Amino acid sequence: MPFEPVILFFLLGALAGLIRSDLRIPAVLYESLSIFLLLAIGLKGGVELARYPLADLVFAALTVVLAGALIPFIAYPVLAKMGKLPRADAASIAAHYGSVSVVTFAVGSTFLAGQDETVEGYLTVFLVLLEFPALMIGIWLARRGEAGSDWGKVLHEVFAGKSIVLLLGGLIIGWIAGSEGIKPLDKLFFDLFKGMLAIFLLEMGLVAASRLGDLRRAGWFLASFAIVMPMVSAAIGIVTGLLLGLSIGGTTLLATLYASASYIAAPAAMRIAVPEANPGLSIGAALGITFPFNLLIGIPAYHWLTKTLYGVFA
Amino acid sequence: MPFEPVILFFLLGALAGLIRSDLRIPAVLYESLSIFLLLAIGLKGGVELARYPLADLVFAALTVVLAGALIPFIAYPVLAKMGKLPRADAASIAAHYGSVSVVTFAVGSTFLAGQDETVEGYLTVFLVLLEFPALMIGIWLARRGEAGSDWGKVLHEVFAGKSIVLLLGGLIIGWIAGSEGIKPLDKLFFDLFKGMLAIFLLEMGLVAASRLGDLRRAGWFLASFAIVMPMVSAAIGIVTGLLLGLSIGGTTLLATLYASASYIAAPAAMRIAVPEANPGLSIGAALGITFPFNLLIGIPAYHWLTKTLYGVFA
Amino acid sequence: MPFEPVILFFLLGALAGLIRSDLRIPAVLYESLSIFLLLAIGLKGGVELARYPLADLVFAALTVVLAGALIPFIAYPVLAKMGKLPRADAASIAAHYGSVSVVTFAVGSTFLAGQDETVEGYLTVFLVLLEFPALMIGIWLARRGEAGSDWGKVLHEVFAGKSIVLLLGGLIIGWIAGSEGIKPLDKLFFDLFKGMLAIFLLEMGLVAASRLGDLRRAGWFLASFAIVMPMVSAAIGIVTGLLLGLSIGGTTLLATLYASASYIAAPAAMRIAVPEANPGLSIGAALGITFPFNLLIGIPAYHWLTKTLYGVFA
Amino acid sequence: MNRPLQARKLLTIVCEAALEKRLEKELPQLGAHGYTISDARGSGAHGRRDAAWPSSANIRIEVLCEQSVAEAVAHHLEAHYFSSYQMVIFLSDVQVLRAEKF
Amino acid sequence: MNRPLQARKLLTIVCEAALEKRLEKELPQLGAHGYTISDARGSGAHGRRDAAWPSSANIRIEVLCEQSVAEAVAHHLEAHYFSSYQMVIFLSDVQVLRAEKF
Amino acid sequence: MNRPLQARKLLTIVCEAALEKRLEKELPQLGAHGYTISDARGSGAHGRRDAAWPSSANIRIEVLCEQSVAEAVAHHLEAHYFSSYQMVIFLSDVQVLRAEKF
Ligand SMILES: Nc1ncnc2c1ncn2[C@@H]1O[C@H](COP(=O)(O)O)[C@@H](O)[C@H]1O
Ligand SMILES: Nc1ncnc2c1ncn2[C@@H]1O[C@H](COP(=O)(O)O)[C@@H](O)[C@H]1O
Ligand SMILES: Nc1ncnc2c1ncn2[C@@H]1O[C@H](COP(=O)(O)O)[C@@H](O)[C@H]1O
Ligand code: NA
Ligand code: NA
Ligand code: NA
Repeated sequence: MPFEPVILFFLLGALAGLIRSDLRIPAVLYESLSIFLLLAIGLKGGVELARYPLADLVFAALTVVLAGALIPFIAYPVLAKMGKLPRADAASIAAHYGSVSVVTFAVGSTFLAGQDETVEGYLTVFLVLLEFPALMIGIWLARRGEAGSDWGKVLHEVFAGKSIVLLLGGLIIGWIAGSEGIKPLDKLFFDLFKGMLAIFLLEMGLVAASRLGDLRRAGWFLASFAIVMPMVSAAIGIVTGLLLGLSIGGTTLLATLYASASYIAAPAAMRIAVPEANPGLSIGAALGITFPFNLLIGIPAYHWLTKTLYGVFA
Repeated sequence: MPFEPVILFFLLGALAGLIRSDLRIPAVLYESLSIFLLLAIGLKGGVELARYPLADLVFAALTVVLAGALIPFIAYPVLAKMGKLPRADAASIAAHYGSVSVVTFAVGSTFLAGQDETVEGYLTVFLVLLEFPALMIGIWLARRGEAGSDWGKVLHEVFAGKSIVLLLGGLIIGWIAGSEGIKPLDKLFFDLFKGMLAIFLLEMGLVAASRLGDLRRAGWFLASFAIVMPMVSAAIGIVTGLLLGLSIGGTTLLATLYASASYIAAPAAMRIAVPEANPGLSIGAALGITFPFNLLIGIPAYHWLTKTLYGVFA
Repeated sequence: MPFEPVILFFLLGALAGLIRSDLRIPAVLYESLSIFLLLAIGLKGGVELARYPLADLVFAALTVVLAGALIPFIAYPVLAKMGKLPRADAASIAAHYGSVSVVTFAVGSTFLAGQDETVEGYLTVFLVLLEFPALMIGIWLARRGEAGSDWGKVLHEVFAGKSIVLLLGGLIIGWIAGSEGIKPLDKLFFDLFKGMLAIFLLEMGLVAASRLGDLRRAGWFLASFAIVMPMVSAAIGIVTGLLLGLSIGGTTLLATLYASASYIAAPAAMRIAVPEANPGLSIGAALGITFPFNLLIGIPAYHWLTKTLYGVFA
Repeated sequence: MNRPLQARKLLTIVCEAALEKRLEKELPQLGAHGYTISDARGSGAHGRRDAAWPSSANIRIEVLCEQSVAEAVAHHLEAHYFSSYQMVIFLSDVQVLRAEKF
Repeated sequence: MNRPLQARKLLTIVCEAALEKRLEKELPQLGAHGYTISDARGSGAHGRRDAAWPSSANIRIEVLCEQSVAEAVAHHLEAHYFSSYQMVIFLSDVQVLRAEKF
Repeated sequence: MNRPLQARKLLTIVCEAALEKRLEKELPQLGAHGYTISDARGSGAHGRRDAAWPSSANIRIEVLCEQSVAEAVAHHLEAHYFSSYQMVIFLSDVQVLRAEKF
């Protein structure tokens, strides 16, 4: 089945939102599920990572971060010049699209597992590494020229942020414990992963539906950006993956990472560091359009493209 | 063992409430568990449903809904004439008893599984279908003769209500995915079902205990009604089940559905649509008496009666 | 691996707290997890208990309670005389150290399972029995000589308290259901136990880190007490276990129980019954020092000591 | 900057959580420019509401507004909800910045 | 309908969540006809209370009542809780409908 | 005991939850001796904030303080947050016991 059942939960949530159902996922359940998902992704990545010599990763990781850093630098001028958005907004949106969405990554992994594609375990490391550079770049884009930006504060905000702490913490615990040591924990963190993701997607559907108003105000330019930008980013991801000699699964997941737009870490960081930016625009685009686009169309498309190119180049 | 351990959790909760323990199930946990249970019941029903040709169901479903619609029409005159309750109260209580309790359904299913009875998978469809007609009937009973009841609002309240959305949404997702496609989700939604139900019942015990005060104020008539009415409804259910040629398990579960009284969807709908009705009366009866009665005595009794009649008629 | 991965979660939480991460475990998740853990420990104990004739337990239980009652009587004079703490504080801290920590018990059980040590199932009964006597003793120590302490209120506070109700309730349900009857519940309560414990420990790490300030104010005497006292208590536990003829696992776990200091039941009870006592001192010592000490050093040490003595005496 | 403080009314409503959706629709229609809601529990003439489950939860709504709006809302609530719902309202005098918002 | 607004007092108590059960019992005994509670966190003379776990949670209680009851409650709390518990109380003037309720 | 009630100001801030950490640091610097925070949702000039997820959650902060501190905080917030954040503040008169605390 090319259709992942977890995606149906997203659609259910979105539909419930659109018909103004009184269904609400309590905020605390949302927070609890996101703690679970971040830890679980970290742990799983850590267990996989234990299989690879770390030294080999350094070059690949560096390449992935540098290639990923292109994204905000492509997005910013498009938003500022073509979209005529104020500097702060263009920079903030660029940061959202340069950073990554953990849930899109999770859905991508799930999709690939359903397609029997194996994925290099260290992709989770890339997930961790890709989260923050774009945030820094976005803040720099917004603030350059101004005196006295407090980078220390910003760095702390990002690195001590919930998602980095849990992903990295999980990664290290998984790496120390290894696939045997983690054993009774896998019943919670691995076996239930997809079910928890399904409930989380139900909530994301509800939230995405409630963001459509913001989006309508944002207009056609931003809506188009929210579809074209992930395709460009995915292309960068596919090229990078092929150059690094990743598998089909690994390349597709890297493309998915690049294509995804952050709607957890980035909004939190931008709200504090670039307060003039309108969060309605960036969250509306990232969550209202790009997230469903990646889920429903993007991921299968990136997979198809990777397979096709793999046949040609690899 | 004819005694289901999940019922012990209800008793534990009720006892904790009676001794005024400081045990509290956080409201958010209650909401999270009810989202889980509704989704899980829907999904399970959907997976089962995939095995039946839908067309065959239409006649059975229609019969079940029509027979079920008798219940509020029996309950209302009893409450209004014999019980001398004001119109709004009689109508509201009739709606509660005409509608169904998802948790009673879940305990019934669990009980029957423990008795090695198979149940037709489409009973979940009946659960969905039986939830709302009685609410409409109750509102009509309370409002008939009045000008300008806003039925559009009421219909939206019920159909966009949390329980219909999650049950129906789960049903459709389960139906699309099928028993293979649902695979990694079953670890959360099916394997953990009974444990989650146990914790939910612990909370229902606590809430039921806190409702006994309301009940004492309601008096003997309502207390008797809360025991006799489910028996009458169960009898209707057994006859309907036998006529439709359901299995012993299916007939018992249909009887349980009819006998159960809603204390989630009905209170929410009645509070908005029939505000003059005293919610203490309806919830006190449904949750303080009928719910424990069904759990402890009703369900095994309906099963025994069905088995006995089955020997005679089928 | 002598290192339990669940302990890494505690360290992760503590680290996150120290670097002032914005990671927060919602209070409701904390409460939900503690309900889960208490119930699960009770259920597991109850299932195990079904294997033992209850009569045999009475003598052992009595001994364990009496030996345990020594602890607050040792702690109090040390705190009051050597530590020069006010009477209320000395009594309250003595109560905390005389009572037990459910989570330390859970980590101890997990550790022993990892070491392939079997543990007598009725240790859970001891856990229940050891929770409250020290609280009574502490209140008596604080109040003796005063007129009209309201013991009825205090007894109710403790026995109707959440932890006794859930532990004892679980114990009885597990005992009635037995290992077969509990069957589908084990997927939630037993299989996921360690994962849930891991998330709980993450939170305890966060809370412990936030308590370090309190501790710094408390000074060296209390910090030393928080390390020496558990060692003394563990020694009493090992002697008692050996005298009662418990296995190595059982003796280690009894020592762990004695060594553990309550930071759930005791703070709640003391806040109401001995309000003049500064909760910062007792919670800071119990959670900030003794809890991590037992997790990281104590439990393996008590195990090693028990094994060594077992070779000599048994 | 340093705009002057101006007088407005603060209307606080404590009522059953079941009314949230409805009041969110009606308040703006009655002239309120905004509101703030938080969860609550409590006790009153109709007994204790412990928020242990949705049927027994309260909410607490605050509306900053002009005297006339406060009175309109109060009288609307009195007419439509006082008899059938558990509800308490009270008004107080407050000072605000940017008074044009309210 | 359109009953007049009448003056009453609003007493607000912010304190440790551990006191909830006890205050729920004492307030009616002191003459309060009702109260509203919500969860809170905060900071004061005794340091920060972040509500991360039960021991560090606060609650916020509001009591609408007559001046005399407000004073009775305030002085009861002062006598019994101020020295050993983290607690802050304040009074304000409010106007209510159905003043006989309070 | 039976200390007299004294007048103070109550400053209430309703704003985006994202500001909590920052305001917790700044309030004491501006002279506040304490504060109380609770979770909220709401609606205002910038639309509805339903607290369904962290980005749309509000908080409600109360500060009991002297007039001068209340004004200092209000003007600090006005200068630093009003233009870019969703925030509403209001002041009211209250009476406290132990006025030296605030
Ligand atoms: N005197 C009071 N002071 C504060 N809150 C009150 C008071 N009376 C009632 N309430 C609140 O209003 C709700 C409904 O009140 P009632 O309709 O009197 O039962 C209660 O659940 C309380 O939350
Ligand atoms: N100045 C203040 N303004 C508002 N709330 C306060 C203030 N001082 C204390 N509180 C609240 O009262 C609780 C106890 O205060 P305290 O006893 O001063 O530590 C704190 O945790 C705060 O929630
Ligand atoms: N008139 C009002 N009364 C009460 N609360 C308000 C009002 N206006 C705004 N708020 C609160 O302040 C938040 C931010 O307001 P705003 O910046 O106007 O969107 C809203 O989400 C509400 O919680
Ligand atoms: Na990206
Ligand atoms: Na029924
Ligand atoms: Na101990």
